[in-house]
Amino acid sequence: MSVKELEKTATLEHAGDGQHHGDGILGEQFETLEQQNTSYLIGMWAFIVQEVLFFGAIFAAYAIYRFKYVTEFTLAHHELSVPFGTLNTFVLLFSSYTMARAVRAAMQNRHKKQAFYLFLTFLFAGVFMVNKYFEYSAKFEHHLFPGGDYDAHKVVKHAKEKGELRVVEENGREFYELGKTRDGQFTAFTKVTPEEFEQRTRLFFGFYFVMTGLHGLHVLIGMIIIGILIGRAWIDHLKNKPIADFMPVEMTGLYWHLVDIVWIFLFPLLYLIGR
Amino acid sequence: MATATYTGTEKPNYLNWKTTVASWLLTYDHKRIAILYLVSISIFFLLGGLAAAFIRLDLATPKGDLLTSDIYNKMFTTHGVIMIFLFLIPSIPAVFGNFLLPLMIGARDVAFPRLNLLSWYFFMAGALLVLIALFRGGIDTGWTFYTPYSSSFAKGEVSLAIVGVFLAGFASIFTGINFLVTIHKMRAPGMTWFRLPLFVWAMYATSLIQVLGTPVVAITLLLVAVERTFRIGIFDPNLGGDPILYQHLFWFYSHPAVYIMILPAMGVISEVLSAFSKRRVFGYHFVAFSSLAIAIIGFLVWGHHMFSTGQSMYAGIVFSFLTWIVAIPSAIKIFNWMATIWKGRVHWDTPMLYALGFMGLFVIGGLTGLHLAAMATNVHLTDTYFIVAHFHYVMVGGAIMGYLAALHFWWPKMTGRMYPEGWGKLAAMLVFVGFNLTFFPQFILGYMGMPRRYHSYPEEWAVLNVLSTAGSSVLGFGYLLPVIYLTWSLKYGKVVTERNPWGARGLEWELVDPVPDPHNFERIPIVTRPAYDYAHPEEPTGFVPKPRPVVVGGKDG
Amino acid sequence: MAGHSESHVHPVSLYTRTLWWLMALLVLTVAAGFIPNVPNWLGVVIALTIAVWKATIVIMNFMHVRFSGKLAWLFAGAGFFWLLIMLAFAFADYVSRPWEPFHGWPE
Amino acid sequence: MWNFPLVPPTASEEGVGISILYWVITGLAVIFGSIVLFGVIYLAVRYRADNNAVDRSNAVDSDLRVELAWTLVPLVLALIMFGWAAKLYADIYAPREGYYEVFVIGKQWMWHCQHPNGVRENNVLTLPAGRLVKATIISQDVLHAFSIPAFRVKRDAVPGRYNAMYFTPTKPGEYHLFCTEYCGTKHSEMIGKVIVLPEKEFQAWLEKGGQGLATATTSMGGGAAAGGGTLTLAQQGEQTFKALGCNACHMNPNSAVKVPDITKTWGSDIMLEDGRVVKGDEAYIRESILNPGAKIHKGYQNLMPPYQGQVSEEQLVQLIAYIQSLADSSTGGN
Repeated sequence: MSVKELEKTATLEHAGDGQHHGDGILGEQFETLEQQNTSYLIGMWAFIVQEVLFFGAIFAAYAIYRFKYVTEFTLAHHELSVPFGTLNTFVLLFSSYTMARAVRAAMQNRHKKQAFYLFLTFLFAGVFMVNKYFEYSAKFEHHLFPGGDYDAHKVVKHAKEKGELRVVEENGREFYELGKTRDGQFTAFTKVTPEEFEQRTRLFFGFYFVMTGLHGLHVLIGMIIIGILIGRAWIDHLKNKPIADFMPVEMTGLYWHLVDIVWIFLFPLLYLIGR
Repeated sequence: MATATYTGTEKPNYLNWKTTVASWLLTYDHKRIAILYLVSISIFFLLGGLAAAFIRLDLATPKGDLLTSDIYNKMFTTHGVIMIFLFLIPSIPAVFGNFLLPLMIGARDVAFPRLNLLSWYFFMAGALLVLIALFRGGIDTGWTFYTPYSSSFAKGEVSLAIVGVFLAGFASIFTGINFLVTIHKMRAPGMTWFRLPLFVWAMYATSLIQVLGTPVVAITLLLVAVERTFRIGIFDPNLGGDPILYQHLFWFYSHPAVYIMILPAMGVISEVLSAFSKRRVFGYHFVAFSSLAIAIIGFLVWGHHMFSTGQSMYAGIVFSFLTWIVAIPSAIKIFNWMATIWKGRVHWDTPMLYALGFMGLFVIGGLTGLHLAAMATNVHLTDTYFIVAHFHYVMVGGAIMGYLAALHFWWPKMTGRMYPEGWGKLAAMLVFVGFNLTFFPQFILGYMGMPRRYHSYPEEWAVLNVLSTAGSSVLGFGYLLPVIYLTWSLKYGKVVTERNPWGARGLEWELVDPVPDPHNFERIPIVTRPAYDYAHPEEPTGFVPKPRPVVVGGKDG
Repeated sequence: MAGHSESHVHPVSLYTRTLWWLMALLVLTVAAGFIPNVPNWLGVVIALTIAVWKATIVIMNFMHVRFSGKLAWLFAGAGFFWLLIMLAFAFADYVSRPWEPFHGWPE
Repeated sequence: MWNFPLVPPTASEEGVGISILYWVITGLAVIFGSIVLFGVIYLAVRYRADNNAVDRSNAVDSDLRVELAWTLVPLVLALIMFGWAAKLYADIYAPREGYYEVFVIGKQWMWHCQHPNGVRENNVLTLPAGRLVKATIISQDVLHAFSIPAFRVKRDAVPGRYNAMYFTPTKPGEYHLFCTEYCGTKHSEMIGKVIVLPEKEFQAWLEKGGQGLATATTSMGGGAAAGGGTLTLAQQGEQTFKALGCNACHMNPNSAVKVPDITKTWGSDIMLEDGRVVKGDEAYIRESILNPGAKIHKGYQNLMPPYQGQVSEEQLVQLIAYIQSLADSSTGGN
């Protein structure tokens, strides 16, 4: 571009300058709304990239042990409730949908609709967290939280009932044989000491709590932000504001979908392995 | 919009237009945030330096008579954690990146000023936790937090320090996100990618690493803290875990982190060499792309920290191969810098002395990296003083020389005062000589096999160690001098009245007041010429279109 | 420019269709988990394939990457690409360890 | 005072190669370093601002040919160096045959070394000159690294797994032994020496049960292996084997239980139940004792109890030596 053209563009951009800066939507560091919007979008994407690697590293660690202790992890994961997990996946997928609708409504400046869909999203997130609360408290109750009173006996009991674990005694010591019963015939895959079994199932629940805990934290943070956005959308509605900045909703949407995606991977990896 | 509170008589600038404490602590101005970072990391640098002084003094005698081995271990951990996480990683990006990026690309601020301030608060919160951990008895894991020692054996507030590093890590991520978006979206009209100053290219590459690498180390360290608290065997073999996995995840970030430290310094050197040679940086495109190449290939070489750990040989060979490849972009930069001086008009001012010093030290650091890229010699040299010398040549000789060059070069723009030139030159010489005295003997010690992190050592190595300790006192004095005279110059230094005291090119020199006002530019400038256009000194790099009335105040009014 | 298309409002049917797909895949992944006698590795492959599928739909339709400019593609791609680098290089070590011969290397 | 070394002694075959590589790289570094260092000083002085006598015309900003030159020349050199170094690396870490094996166990903060004939040494390792040595290294607690600068070799001691390295001591003498991976408070006291004896003296020393040089014979792991000195490592292993009751099934022709033939384990390719083939090496034997179910021999059932937490690292190396000796005696040695 020639200097003349450049100056023309710059001047044009400045033409709308006062109007935009005045209405409180355009940040002072930006020249145009378009620049601001893409900046926020790209910034959010950069943040998502960061989140992908954040969760990715822990998925990598999980994968290593998932391979190393296949049988123990499979037995331990029976303690997770598939109905609860499925319900939560359903709820979260649905909340992603309502979030997408909220973003759409925000782009159309339909504040009431936006508030409605945000509220639905908030509600689904709440259902997710309540579910999570019940799941967690069941784990705590059964001493499956890998803290001081961790105890694998629940896992052992269930595995025994399913015919996937057998207690054997040799040389006065107790061992667990892990395997499968088919046609009344038990085939052992591996044999471990009770201590090892405890260690490895503890590792599984460690991963379970760290991964779902970090995910849950993200859901909570998302709920707080969505809560604020509901309030803002409602105020916009009451004030009958013709135009509102839809970027906060759009960015929250991106964040929310990311939280959804993390769960899309967590669900099969934790709840559905090797049944 | 800002309300005017400024009542002074001078032209308002970002330093004097508001002076309350709150106006500093709640500022969204990238320049003020840069100053906040500058002050905080200077304090951490002195703390880390103090720990280093204790280490060197203790090593003056083979038995290590000054400290007990326990305190010695805590000292080198303190030194490493502070210097790496609280000084080197934020040093050039958070101080000069913040101060200069918007000025260099012709923007009013970074894309996300509030995130920028938040990043400083994250950094300070992290630093506070680290310091609390250190004052409550210290930690002795080494800055690498290697498992299972850190997760199952080490005493002390390791988890607290880890949470501190975690928070500081997020400060770094926020800075990275901010800069990536700023460089992509905030460039002034006419500021095309290939008109960007090379410092901006270097910052872009650095930000990539910050965003892509830091989250991995954050979660990894968090897992160590979890393992400590709940005895989950993620990294401790006695609990069923794998320490090699920790090393993979740790070095996935921590090797590229070396480039977080050195790439910005390389950017500074490009600016300074060209400004004081009055010549366009030779092979601009090659220098720019070599920064990107370093950032990207740098992610593929982490396994070279693990040649002797029992990593698979096949993986090791791939990592070694890529390590040799990543040396090439650095070589390209060095040769292009030499060609920049060629046929230039070289002014021997203090920043240039530091830049030349950088060339000397970085070349030694880089070339000794070849001994470590070679798998066979790596096995002999790893975890010895050769490593210590090598990474100090790169990080201290490279990154800190770059940092000091930047500090002197942009000091008049940041403060409106000139540093005392004579003292500056003296300090630059002292740092260079002291540095070589301190660290060159360590190459020899390393080749002889002296292990790092040793509190005592065999008698026959005493002479070289004494030499190193003696050198470190010269180096320490060399570092103290700038602290003193730069502080002095804030009040007594010569006031800078011209925009461009060095006759440099670049928007921050040509279009911005001696001390920038809170807006940076009255209006967004238009860039008309490439960077470093020293061949046409009569035509400025860009111009500010039509003036508009000065509104006093800034984004944080 | 990128920004223009990003502020474009998409029809509701896009989101509804995506939701139905996601629900179908959810049923599929749960059902696949209950097929008896599936080898463990195959179960993982099935579960991850469906998960990647679901994630892709969400990224493309809900997160509008399909309609976004090059920059959004670049950023979205970079995260997953780097994750792949990390996984590939770290697992390469684990996978190749048993390859080392025991009887000495052939000369 | 002025009599201090600047280079380490070179006392192994592999060390010679690595030293040559080291000095070649150093030579290259000096050449390139000098070009840059002296080049920069020369240019900066010659083109100083007040020197108007020099020719500054035709100062180009870029030139593809020189860029390619200083990209490709270092690249080619780098690739050569890479290949050479990888080869030498394989010499010390890749499996070789015909070695004298010593087991090294690291723990906070000492080195414990075991010879095949049962001699144990703490913080000292005595080796014969002129023979290929394989050091099999493991740690009991945290990471350590077994480093002998005079041989230019080093290997991490990782808890839970064996790492091996190979080297051939050449010059008799006493050399430093260090722990180079930070391991806690007394990391810098986890040192010792490596003593290289001429082959004959070494044999004599071994036969005397390592007296005079070995500093201690106290057992680190305790248990069934308190015999040290008079029994070979394999014999100690046999005792441990019996003490743990392994002989109830293994090596018992009348056993009611069908067990794999452990005399054929060492050095063979073992077909597993799931179709994989593994090597019958130290790592496999170790895993099969601690966690027998992990890799089940094809055609056998998973009957053996795991010995995790039941045997010390020291006993494990004895058992491994014993199982090795079984294979050696049935095939005629390696």
